[in-house]
Amino acid sequence: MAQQVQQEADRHSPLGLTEEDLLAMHRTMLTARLCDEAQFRLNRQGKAPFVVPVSGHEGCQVATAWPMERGKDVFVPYYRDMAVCLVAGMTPKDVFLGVFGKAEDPSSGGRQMPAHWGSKQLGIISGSSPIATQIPHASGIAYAMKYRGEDAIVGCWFGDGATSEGDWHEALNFAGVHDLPIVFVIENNLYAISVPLSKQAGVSDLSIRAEGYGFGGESVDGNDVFACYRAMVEAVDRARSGGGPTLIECRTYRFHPHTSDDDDRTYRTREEVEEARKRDPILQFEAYLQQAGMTSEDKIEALRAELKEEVDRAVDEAWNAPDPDPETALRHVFAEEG
Amino acid sequence: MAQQVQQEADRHSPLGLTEEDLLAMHRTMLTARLCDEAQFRLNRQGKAPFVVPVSGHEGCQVATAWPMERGKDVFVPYYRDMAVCLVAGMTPKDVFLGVFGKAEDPSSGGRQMPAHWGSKQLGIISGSSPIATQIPHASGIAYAMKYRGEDAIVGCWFGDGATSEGDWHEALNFAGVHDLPIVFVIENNLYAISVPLSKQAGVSDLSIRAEGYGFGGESVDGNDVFACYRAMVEAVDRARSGGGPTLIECRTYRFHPHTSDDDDRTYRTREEVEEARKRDPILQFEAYLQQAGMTSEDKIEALRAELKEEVDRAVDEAWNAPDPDPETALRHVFAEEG
Amino acid sequence: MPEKNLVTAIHDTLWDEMKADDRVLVMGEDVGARGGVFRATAGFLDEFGEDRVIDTPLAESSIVGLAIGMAMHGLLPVAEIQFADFIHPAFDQLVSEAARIRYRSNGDFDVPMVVRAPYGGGVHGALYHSQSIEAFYGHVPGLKVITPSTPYDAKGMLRAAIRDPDPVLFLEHKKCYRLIKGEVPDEAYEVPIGPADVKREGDDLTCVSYGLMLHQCLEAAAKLEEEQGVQVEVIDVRTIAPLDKKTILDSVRKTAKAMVVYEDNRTYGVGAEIVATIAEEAMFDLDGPLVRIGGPDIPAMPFSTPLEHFYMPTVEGIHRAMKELAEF
Amino acid sequence: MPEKNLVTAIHDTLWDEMKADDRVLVMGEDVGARGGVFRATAGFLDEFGEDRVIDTPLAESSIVGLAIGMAMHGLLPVAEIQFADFIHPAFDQLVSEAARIRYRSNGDFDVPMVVRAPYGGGVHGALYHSQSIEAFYGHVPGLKVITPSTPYDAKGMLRAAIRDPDPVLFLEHKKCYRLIKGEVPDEAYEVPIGPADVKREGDDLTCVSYGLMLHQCLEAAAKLEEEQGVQVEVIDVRTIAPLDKKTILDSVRKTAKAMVVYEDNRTYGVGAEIVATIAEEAMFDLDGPLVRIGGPDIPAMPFSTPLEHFYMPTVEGIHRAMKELAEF
Ligand SMILES: Cc1ncc(C[n+]2csc(CCOP(=O)(O)OP(=O)(O)O)c2C)c(N)n1
Ligand SMILES: Cc1ncc(C[n+]2csc(CCOP(=O)(O)OP(=O)(O)O)c2C)c(N)n1
Ligand SMILES: [Mg+2]
Ligand SMILES: [Mg+2]
Repeated sequence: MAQQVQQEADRHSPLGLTEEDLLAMHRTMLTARLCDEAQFRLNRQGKAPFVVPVSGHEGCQVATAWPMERGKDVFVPYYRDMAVCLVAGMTPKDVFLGVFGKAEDPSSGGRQMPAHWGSKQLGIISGSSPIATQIPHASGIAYAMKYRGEDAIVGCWFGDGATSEGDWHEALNFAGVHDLPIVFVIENNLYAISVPLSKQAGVSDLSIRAEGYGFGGESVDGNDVFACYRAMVEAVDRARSGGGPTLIECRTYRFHPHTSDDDDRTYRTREEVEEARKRDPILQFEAYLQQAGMTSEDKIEALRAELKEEVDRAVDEAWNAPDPDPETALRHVFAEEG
Repeated sequence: MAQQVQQEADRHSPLGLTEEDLLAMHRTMLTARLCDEAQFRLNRQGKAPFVVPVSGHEGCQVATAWPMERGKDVFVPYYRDMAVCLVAGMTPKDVFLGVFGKAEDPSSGGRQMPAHWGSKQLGIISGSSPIATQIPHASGIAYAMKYRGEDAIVGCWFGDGATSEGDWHEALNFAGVHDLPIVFVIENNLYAISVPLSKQAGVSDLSIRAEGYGFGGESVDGNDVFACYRAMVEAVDRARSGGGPTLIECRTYRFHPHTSDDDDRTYRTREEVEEARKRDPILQFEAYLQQAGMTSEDKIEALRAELKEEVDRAVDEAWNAPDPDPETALRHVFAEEG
Repeated sequence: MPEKNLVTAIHDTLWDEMKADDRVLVMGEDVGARGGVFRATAGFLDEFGEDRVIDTPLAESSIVGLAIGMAMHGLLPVAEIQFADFIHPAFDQLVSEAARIRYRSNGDFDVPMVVRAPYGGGVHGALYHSQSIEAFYGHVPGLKVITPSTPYDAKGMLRAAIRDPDPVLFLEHKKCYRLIKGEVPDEAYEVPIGPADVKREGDDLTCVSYGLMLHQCLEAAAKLEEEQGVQVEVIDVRTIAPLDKKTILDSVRKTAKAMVVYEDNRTYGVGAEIVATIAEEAMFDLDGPLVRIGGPDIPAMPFSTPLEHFYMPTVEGIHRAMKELAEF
Repeated sequence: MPEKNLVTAIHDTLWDEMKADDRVLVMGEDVGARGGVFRATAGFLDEFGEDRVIDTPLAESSIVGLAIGMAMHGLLPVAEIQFADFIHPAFDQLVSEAARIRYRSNGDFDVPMVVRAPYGGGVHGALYHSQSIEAFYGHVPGLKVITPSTPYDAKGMLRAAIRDPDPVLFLEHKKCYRLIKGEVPDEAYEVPIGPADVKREGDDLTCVSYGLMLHQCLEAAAKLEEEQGVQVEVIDVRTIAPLDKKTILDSVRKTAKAMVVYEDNRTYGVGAEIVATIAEEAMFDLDGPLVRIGGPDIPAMPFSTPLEHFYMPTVEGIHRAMKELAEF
């Protein structure tokens, strides 16, 4: 019942979000979801040897990336963050250039696995596979922003697993000492591959660790776009106005296996996954849009069709793009002369 | 005034400490203090190239080491912990065999710097110079105790500086996940060499970090033997009875430079040091003993004289002990046959 | 005798060791319900329980650090690092701690621990799932570093490693996991840590290798014998540290020609020590140049197929080099 | 020209670079009020302020990781690791991150960072304040590793390192800090990263070294020339990676005799690559054995004086080896 009432209440205007904003957010989430479906299809067809799914995380990713100012703020995502990178300016074609390891892949020119995002132009810091190594970089960038007197901030995303690494602790500790303009976002999907949260931490609420670093932390429903957006807006304002870091924990779920190499049946029951799918952030967001009269079943269907076509076109273009020239493997070990 | 009252109140009986216990604790603290004075004397004489002082930490060290059961529990100290190791069973002669790097040095046979404690027989785990590396070992040992069903526990000591290292976080996190029988003791003397706490952490109360790992933490006056002892006894009982880890922060101060190589005038005012010396844990403890009629000025003087003689004898014996044979440098890289 | 692939041999040996001695336990990321991402501990959780099959938090430094503590308190931990590329956060625990505890305590303490790590490329693993790490750890006195490349050796050396009183870094080439099959006796046996192994005898030239490259060298050697009757002696280093110089030098003195092949970045790699050792101790026995084939000096293997192929030394390349050296 | 010792040359160069460019900052443990435990940043805090002289928490992985972030956002950080022995927790940040960011981003990002670390023994520093670490990092493509051994080179190479668009590991032998003095011009100049340097010319034999050992080799060479007029060419490698093979090979081809001297553990050390390179490319120009002198393969230098002396290669030992090789 409360659920109902809350659903019907206007949750976006108080947050300064317009109908246009909501539709744009919806479009981005749906694009990520469709890219995911496409990449798994390609994987089954043997065209994509390795894919990293995003499904289930689109809500918290789009919501927490949205308040960042493109062209000014810096994104430090991890491999799961396809939707964060779409918000930052990557296109479906960029995604699939990475999936196919093509020369024009903006992240790495086909050198890294898919979903190892990076683009100087878009302000997305190049990421690697080792978990949590990007977090000290994020704090370092935030320090540089403060040092240079920029009014920019850093958004840094990672999974629950990353919170166990020493680098996570060291990076948050430094951010706390220097009140850096940064927001740390945990996409807590309850597992590090197969390891459940109960074996990763002695607490269920990871955001309380922020206290130990001298700044604020908050845990929100990661499938509730408005809750994630509200927390992020507050954190971004705090960071930008000199209020220091914030740690946001978005509780969400990964619908697919960890990657195309994983078999999640070994560690999650189908029931658990089905239960989680009922809380699909996209479905919840669509329900809100419909209740608010901003869209309808038909419009959503039409949008899906439009985006699917766009994604299919991106897949084709990426597939037909040239592979890297083998000799280029020797390039960029060090800066090139001139 | 409250101070006064508290001083006069009986603080030891409620803790189950007898007069005998208190005198033994006092003797140990004083022994450490005198070893410290002696090693600095030797350093000035050019007989001890490098020494690591303990002065100022004797109170919290003796108090937190005392509740451990020798021959059963395991000590995982750091270099500052001379008094912890005296409680564990090291002798002044052992201390100076290390100071002079002699073959009979029980910790390392002269291989490590002084104050790099270790003795399998005494249950003191061999320590190294790198800060915080011993903390995961301590959690591993605690896991092994639980695994083997021992009723032993681990005591693990380190400075405030160690809390910044990734290993610290990882070790406490694991201890929290598995409710290990271990007590973590921070000897917070407000500096990591010259770096003040304010530049090490965004919080002044390091013990609150325990919450983020799912166990209890407490900060106590590290110069108040009874406060430290009380906290440790509770923590040890908790650990032994399956209640899991505890993080205890003892707020104390280092009276001397970091080591004989350091010059603390570059980062601490003499006034600050003098202020701290007024809270000397040994003087406070002696005041209590006197008020409780357990000792007197004269007795303390006599004890000092007796211990000084004992320490001088230890210095002589250690000085006259043989150096390691150069060739032995090749030994113990791997296990030796037979 | 049953035929098994490399990873099955490792799985079964671990299983037997766990059965035989409850001081042995496995720990690492996803070793429990998931049975390890390469299935090396599949079924262990059900058989041995949570206490002996520890799914650790995602924190390599502590995985090694915890294992050190366990090893110092009566257990025989076998820690799995999910990919060798991710062992780097544990570098300090391995170098400053595991490798030095015996030495720094003057023999008082020991660390009977095994750290397993799948390494190597050719599996489309890109920059961070393809690395070779043996050169870093081979240079650390106090650590034993081994790289069995056949199911038979894997079983015998894993058993030896678990029983070894010193820390052993047990490297498993992940491309060999399912590619390399061989007969593995059911009964327990040890293959000692230390001795290199002549995997193929020959009088014409000595080829020293290990890991995946060993198998490529064997293939190239077989091809060359067929084609021209050239007999290449192929030595499997097997133990990177401490290095068995004698087996290598004896062979080189016999054949008077030597080449070394490895997958890791060439410069400052394991092959450098082997070539240097031959040059110092057997130069005057040689009647041909010393040949070294290694991976290019780029950070690691890229993802895209053409780039990855560019990195990996090939059977053809090795064969060509053998031919040239034989004809020298 | 003023004469300075090595650490003063480093201090003054850092000072000049901080003055000239406010993108440059120093960070590390005790670099502030304490001015660094070796005083390399003495007076910096007062002159440049807290923002540019950062006393970091005691956490090496983040010291390097933060510097990487700063370098990717327009700054030129110079991070100090208090002792090279304590750089190990940062191994992952240096190897997986600093060394790979340019490569993995296909040239899009760069990391113009310098990491300074005092290394080496002979200072009574025992197991954990004496280590050499160049072999670990020399093997990492994407990292530049340099070890200037004279005040002149230190100034010129530090300036070059700060201006280098790639990450540079700047190793300072702590025994040389005050022991080694030399003339240092006041004006700014660069000594390029890459080229090795012939520190003493000679036609009879080539001796390749770096760090403290370089100075011992120079001393032994001078002694040998006095005694017997033998002319040893002493080469200072100076840049460990990327290694300047040409200067070494040219010299060896000229003298036809070569030895390599280094302080680090011998096996799999930097000397192995140098000996291997000479063996591969100049073996037929040699008329003498290839000689390698390195530290023993024990974890590190013990504390007690007799044990420490046992570890360190000596001028006498080097002199004897030179003499034997010359007479071969
Ligand atoms: C340092 C390191 N150790 C192990 C791995 C292997 N690995 C890749 S992803 C992953 C789990 C990460 O879980 P989490 O941080 O929760 O992110 P999620 O995948 O759940 O979004 C592991 C163990 C790695 N990439 N890096
Ligand atoms: C990993 C590592 N980094 C740096 C050092 C150098 N160092 C030795 S002691 C010390 C400060 C330690 O401070 P704290 O932990 O507070 O202990 P305290 O000396 O104050 O008792 C530092 C930086 C080290 N030994 N290990
Ligand atoms: Mg997760
Ligand atoms: Mg301190």
